[in-house]
Amino acid sequence: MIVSMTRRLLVFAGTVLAASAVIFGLLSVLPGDPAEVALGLGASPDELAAQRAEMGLDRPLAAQYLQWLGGLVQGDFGTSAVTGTPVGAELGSRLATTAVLIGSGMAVAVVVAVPLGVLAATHQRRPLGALLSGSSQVGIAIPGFLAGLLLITVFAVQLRWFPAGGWYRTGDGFGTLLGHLVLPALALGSVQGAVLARYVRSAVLDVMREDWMRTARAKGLSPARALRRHGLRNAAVPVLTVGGVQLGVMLIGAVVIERVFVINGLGSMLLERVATRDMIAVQGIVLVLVFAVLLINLVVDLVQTSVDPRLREAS
Amino acid sequence: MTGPQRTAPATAARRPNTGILVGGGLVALVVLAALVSLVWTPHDPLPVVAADRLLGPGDGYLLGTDPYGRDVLSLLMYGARISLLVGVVAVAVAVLIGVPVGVCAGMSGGRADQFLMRVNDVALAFPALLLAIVLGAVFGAGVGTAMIALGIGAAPSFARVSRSGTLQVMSQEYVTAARAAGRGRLFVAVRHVLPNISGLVIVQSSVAFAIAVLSEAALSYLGFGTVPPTPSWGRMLQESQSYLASAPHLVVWPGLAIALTVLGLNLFGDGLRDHLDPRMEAGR
Amino acid sequence: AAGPPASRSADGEITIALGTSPTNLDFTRSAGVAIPQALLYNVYEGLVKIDDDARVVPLLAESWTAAPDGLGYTFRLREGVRFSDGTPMTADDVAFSFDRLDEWTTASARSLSSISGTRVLSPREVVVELSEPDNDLLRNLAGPAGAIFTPGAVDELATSAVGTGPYRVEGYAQSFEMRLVANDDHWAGPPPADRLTLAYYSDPTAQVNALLSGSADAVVGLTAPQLLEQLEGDPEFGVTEGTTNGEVVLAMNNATAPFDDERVRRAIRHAVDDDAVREVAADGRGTAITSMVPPTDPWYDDRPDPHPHDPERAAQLLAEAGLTGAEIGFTVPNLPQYVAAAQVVQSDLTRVGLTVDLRIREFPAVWLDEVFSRKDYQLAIINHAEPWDIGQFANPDYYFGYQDPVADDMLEQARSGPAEEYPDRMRAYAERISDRAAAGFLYLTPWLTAHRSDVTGLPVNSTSESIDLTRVARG
Amino acid sequence: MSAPTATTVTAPALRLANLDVHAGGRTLVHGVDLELAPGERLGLIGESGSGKSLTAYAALGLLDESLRATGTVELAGVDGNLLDAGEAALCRARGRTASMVFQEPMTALNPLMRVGAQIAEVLLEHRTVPGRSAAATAAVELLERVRMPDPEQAARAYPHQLSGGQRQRVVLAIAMANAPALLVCDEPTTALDVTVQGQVLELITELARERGTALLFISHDLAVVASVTDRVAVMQDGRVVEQGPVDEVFTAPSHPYTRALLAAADLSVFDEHGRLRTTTSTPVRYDPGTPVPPTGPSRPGGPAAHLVLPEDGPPPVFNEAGDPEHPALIRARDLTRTYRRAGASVLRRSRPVDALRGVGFDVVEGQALGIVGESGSGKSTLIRQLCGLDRPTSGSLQLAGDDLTDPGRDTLRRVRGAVSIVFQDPMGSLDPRMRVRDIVAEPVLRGDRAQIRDRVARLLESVGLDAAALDRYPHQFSGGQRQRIAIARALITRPRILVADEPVSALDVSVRAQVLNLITDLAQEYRLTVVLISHDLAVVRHVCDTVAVMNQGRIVEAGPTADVYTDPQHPFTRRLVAATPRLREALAGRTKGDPA
Ligand SMILES: Nc1ncnc2c1ncn2[C@@H]1O[C@H](COP(=O)(O)OP(=O)(O)OP(=O)(O)O)[C@@H](O)[C@H]1O
Ligand SMILES: Nc1ncnc2c1ncn2[C@@H]1O[C@H](COP(=O)(O)OP(=O)(O)OP(=O)(O)O)[C@@H](O)[C@H]1O
Ligand SMILES: [Mg+2]
Ligand SMILES: [Mg+2]
Repeated sequence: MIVSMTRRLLVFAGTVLAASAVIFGLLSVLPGDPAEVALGLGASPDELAAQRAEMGLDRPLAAQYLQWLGGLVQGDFGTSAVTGTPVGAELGSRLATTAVLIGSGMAVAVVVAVPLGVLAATHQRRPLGALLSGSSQVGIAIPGFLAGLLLITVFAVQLRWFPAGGWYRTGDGFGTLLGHLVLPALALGSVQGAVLARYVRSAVLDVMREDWMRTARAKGLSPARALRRHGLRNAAVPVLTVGGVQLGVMLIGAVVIERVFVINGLGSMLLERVATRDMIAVQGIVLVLVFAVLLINLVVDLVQTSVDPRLREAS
Repeated sequence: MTGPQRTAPATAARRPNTGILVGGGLVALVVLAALVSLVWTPHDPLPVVAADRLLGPGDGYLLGTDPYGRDVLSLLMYGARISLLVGVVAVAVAVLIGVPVGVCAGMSGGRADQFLMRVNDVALAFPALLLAIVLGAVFGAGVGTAMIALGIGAAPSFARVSRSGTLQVMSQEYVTAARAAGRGRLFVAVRHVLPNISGLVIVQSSVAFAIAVLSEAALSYLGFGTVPPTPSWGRMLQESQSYLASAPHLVVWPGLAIALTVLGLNLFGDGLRDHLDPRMEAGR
Repeated sequence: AAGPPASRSADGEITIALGTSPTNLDFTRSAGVAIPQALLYNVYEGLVKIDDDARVVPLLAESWTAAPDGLGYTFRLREGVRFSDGTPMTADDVAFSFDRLDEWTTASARSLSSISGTRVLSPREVVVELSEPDNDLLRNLAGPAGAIFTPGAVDELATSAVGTGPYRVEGYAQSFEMRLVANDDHWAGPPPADRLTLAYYSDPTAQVNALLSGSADAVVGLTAPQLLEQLEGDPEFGVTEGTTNGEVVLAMNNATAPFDDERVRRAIRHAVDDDAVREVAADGRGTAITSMVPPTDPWYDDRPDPHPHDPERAAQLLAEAGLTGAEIGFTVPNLPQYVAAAQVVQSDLTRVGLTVDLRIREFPAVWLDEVFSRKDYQLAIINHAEPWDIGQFANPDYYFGYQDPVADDMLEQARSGPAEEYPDRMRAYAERISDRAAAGFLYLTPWLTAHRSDVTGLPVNSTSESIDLTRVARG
Repeated sequence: MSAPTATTVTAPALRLANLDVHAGGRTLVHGVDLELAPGERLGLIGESGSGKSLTAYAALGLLDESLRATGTVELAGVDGNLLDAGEAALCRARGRTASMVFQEPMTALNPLMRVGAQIAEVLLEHRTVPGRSAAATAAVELLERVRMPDPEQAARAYPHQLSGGQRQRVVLAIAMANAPALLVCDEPTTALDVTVQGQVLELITELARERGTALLFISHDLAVVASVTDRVAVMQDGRVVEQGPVDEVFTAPSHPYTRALLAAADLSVFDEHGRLRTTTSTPVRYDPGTPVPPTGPSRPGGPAAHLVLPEDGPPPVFNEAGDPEHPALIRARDLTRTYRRAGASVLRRSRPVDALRGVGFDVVEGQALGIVGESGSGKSTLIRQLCGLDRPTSGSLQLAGDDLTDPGRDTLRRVRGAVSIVFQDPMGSLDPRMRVRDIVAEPVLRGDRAQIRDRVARLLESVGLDAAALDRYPHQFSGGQRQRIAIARALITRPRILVADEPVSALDVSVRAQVLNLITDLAQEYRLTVVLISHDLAVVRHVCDTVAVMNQGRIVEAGPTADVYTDPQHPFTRRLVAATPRLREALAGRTKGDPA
């Protein structure tokens, strides 16, 4: 078990390192000169040259990468050329925002998906099942941002129950946070929930075909009971994997949702900084996003291992 | 070494289920619209007619006109082309990259497999949309970049699927038989593996296609999608959101087009999955 | 809408929804109009300011006298002015600020390049010396370059702004909001509102939704006019349309083919239906212009467009230039209003037989890089928001690449000539620029403001580089 | 665990009257009437697909949603017709008054739940024990009762940590936990090794007797049924065609189908042409008394020596070719294969598995060598060596003069031309996406299309399939037909050696006989050297003159088949032979009346 843990962590570290290299390589070919953006219109060539030197853009890529990496291990994401402020601090606060958003989105998704999926499976050949899986299909087919726009028009503009966008400020009460959270979380979660529901359904269907479910029935457990006692835990194993992937997808879905609801999370930060060619920031953001995805996978991996003794054995 | 066993269901013999029919129908509808738009659209979708801005449905324009005075119906038909193009190219790219990798990994096994899958994990960590945004910034936003990015972004999932499929095929005795008969890896790959994982790949493709259509919309919304004046459903949505109050129909039509297409693709994919899954036999 | 929106602002607070957000608080080193829009007049003050009717009025200077040779101005400063950090504002600070201009990296500093030095006569008197007469001086002193800083606070301008204005910056979260609080010991007494919150929205729809859902009390500088329809006629809201200095210019690269050929430039102007562009891009609002001069400028003239919409003429001119069917690259900022305008232009040019390749570029980074800095463009479109900016046609390094010694000379004469002849000479200059079709002048951006009916004191026009919120009040 | 309170002495444990099972339009089971007295043991036999399982499931109301049962099902302790009883009533009955043991032990237990808990659950569910702790101890007792080694330990184990036999014991423990009035077993031992099967069967009968439980026992293996039950019912196409006391039905079957089935099942009786009986070749009269005929074609160059693996000292060379006239076609010496389980990572060392440990033997040209042994004993591994699919870790292996220890490309090509293989699973060994013509032609690497085509046609004919088969796909054939196709594929290259790995263990009794006939015929026709692997002694006995017994990667004993079977030397062989159920002995055993 210990060995397997260390092994996993080593692999994880390796993957992250590889990812960081890819990110750096990819972004260092971006057109648009950060130095120029920093200086604005009509800066003279030597001003630019000076600015570049100041930003260390004149040094070889490898050196720049190593420097960046060196900073990262000390938690220093570098200082933005455009805003002149340290990237790390802002990343932190933006990430927190996005994390809250995604967390609540995932919560919504799960709350939607599990009952929907299970019912759709248990009523597979009955009208209810068809209805449920049908509705989840429709849910998937709606673009997230469109769902967001519609939610805003109805609940913010027409009914004025919730703010149309924005985020709570430090110091505001929890109520304010909730108010700002409801619509985005719905927009994010309902769509992902529909996706998740499909997987829950097929996982439960698979489980219901298992021999040991038949054994459970033969023991005298009612179908529902058998499903609760034996089925769901088994179904959870594959669903976990998907759930992990979904979280990753949401992380990116958040980019769009944050734009729709003008939430200043990681996603909107990404768009801003891409637009201003704020390389150091973009690198940081993409790295954080990718890191998050990888981390999620790792956690899912570990959770599964703890749920499934066979995997525990294998490792 | 089990006891007598029942003959497996005759996959090929079964008639397609409702999912395939309905889904296929919807997709066919979109394809038809796209094809027709090649030769005929009610109006020319490109030129701006300031005089005819924002007309409601009716009066000469079946579904009304957009803020540029262009016929919405014509735009929708033309947009179908783009959506399909994006989907097809993205899926093609994903398949061309993902399937070979997956099959190689699955067939070679051991260290090579380990390595390929590690690489795949790294790739998996770059979601398609993120890739599209970054690549859009690198090579300039546009439908071309978007398609490729979405394709590359989807490739890892294809690699996964085809790998697991390949592993299953490789464990089958008919592969052992082929090797015992002196057939080489290539033959096994082409004659045994590919045909047997094709089902999986097609299902995955339909899913990826749907995702691509949705992503095109999202990208256009973020300004990384199709470049004007080329009509695209995504951009129609993006352009019309500020008219949501004054001219809601502008949002309704492209939204509906996207939803139905995706719905069709997913229904088709699920239908196909069930169709190919022997265990779904019972009750059908 | 269901009843009046309950404002979500705290009491005493007024929330104003704006567009693109500042990158930071330092307009001496960071480009972008958003920084001065937020800070000038509200937080930083100069010797003079431009009021809502585009007049230059006293601010930190009570009065001033120009030297007869026009090579110097003596300013008398206001009594009892303090920076928000408590230090009193004296002539030394004025001197310090103008002497520091060469440390600026942003373009606006160049607007005061005629200043050769400063002389402090007394704590309340300072002389600004010029290398040459400059009729634009006072106006430019009203711009960001004229802002007065205190030596104690110029080290972290990016994160803190210490000025003499009626408001202090309490906090700023990029692309989210800037919180301003009343500066109670402002020389003119505390401002009407205790707090101003500038909330930034990347997208106009969100701006208006914020107003509709009560998250914002006013929307200032709305770029999507079509959104106002739902507000107009609603008693809960007020909508105003004012003028700006923002001419939407169809820039042509005069330096290179094909636009080094005047016939081609005139063809383009004949081909493009400016009114249609305004109809689509500004929902019919804004003002038609025939040169790069807004009606609020002293040298505005309302003569008819020398190049009226006339496709036949355009086609003919193109034929003469042998350019029929040529492909033209059109580099457009990726902002909705420009993309919209560009599509109309493209459509018009297609009608006269040109093929237009739209190149949508991220604004600011990529568009500025390609068009402004590398001048690697043929056709471009942008809103020139700075006041009195027609002079840029004389700047050889400017992206217009317009070469016209005669015109340059006219401008020189106007600038350094007697002040009373200044307007007429400028008018002549502007006419020549337009006659030679140095660029296309599509329309003047409207300044659109929407607010809850209980909010007053918002600026109607955008006459300066600031959004003057000093008189905003509730009720 | 006192005797069940619900069951009354007089009422039958189970009564099926006029039971039908419908799937959509089709009727899968027709008017089945069966009755089990308390404590009685009824066997249910019949070919695959004859409706045995459906009948059983119907008895416990466990039919698939898509199926519908009509008629009467009465269960002791449940009043009224079970088919009309509500789910609640059924649940009360299941696992308490009637329980079931399924065929596939590997998948019959919840992989995420400890074995003990799974047993305890059935006790708690029916409140037959006061509480959790009591249930836990009871579970351990039950495990002990089903002779699970180290019950406490096992109770804490997860299913995947147990062997197939052990899992089936657990399933049995669950089934018997509440001492039900009726126990239904659907092919309970088909998935188990012969020796294990013996123990499990013993256990089932024992428990049933001890708890006075009536037993409905489904199997396709007549010998097993004969040894376990006292009454038997024969099903064909969803109908019960005959039922009665075992010795009557098996010695004097009245229904032709029963006769045919018996004939086909018994690999020691032959028709007038000395070939195995099949369901199609119905004999006039089936007489189990017929003496065992000489086994298949005897080894060229005289019978092999009957050798045993000594406790200590080097293993001998088994079945060594003595006569220079008849040299060894296959020559294996000290063959060893050690698997390192494909290590998932650099950082994890995997413990090695010795699949073959110093195996030495010959196979003489034209002889038929049988290899028997339990699962995991190394049979398939050995075959992989023979076909050049795998290399030995050490030792030497020659095949028709070619050295296979470390073969080059063209050696491999030659060898693969000379050896061909038939697999166990006729479904898995045919690519579902290929037409039969391509499947059969696959081994032919080069050659003129037309020639190949009619060669394929001729071969299909000689394995008893008509030309119509050429363009069909595998799923359109029955198991037996598929195995014929596989054989055709194996013979297309005119090999000298035919290797068959469990060729019939996946087939029905009747079909089994046909396929074995086919193999023996073709072996003679093509003068093949046959290496046949099976866990079923009878099969080997029928086809092979010489047999080698494998255990844990070693050949422990080898010699002329008759000798080895009649007097096994090595303890393992003895156990194997003893455990193998034989119809004749079973019937004999019954006539020497036993308490039942
Ligand atoms: N759920 C089902 N839906 C439709 N047909 C079924 C279903 N289950 C079984 N059948 C069919 O009913 C027939 C009898 O099945 P059953 O399982 O009882 O055979 P069996 O005698 O148990 O065979 P085996 O010895 O292989 O278990 C077979 O033809 C099978 O294909
Ligand atoms: N590829 C492999 N990797 C690791 N171990 C293996 C591999 N193949 C076989 N083994 C192990 O080698 C031993 C012999 O396997 P083999 O398949 O030869 O047994 P068998 O006699 O054919 O069993 P069965 O009758 O079930 O087919 C078993 O313990 C098996 O687990
Ligand atoms: Mg069965
Ligand atoms: Mg084997």
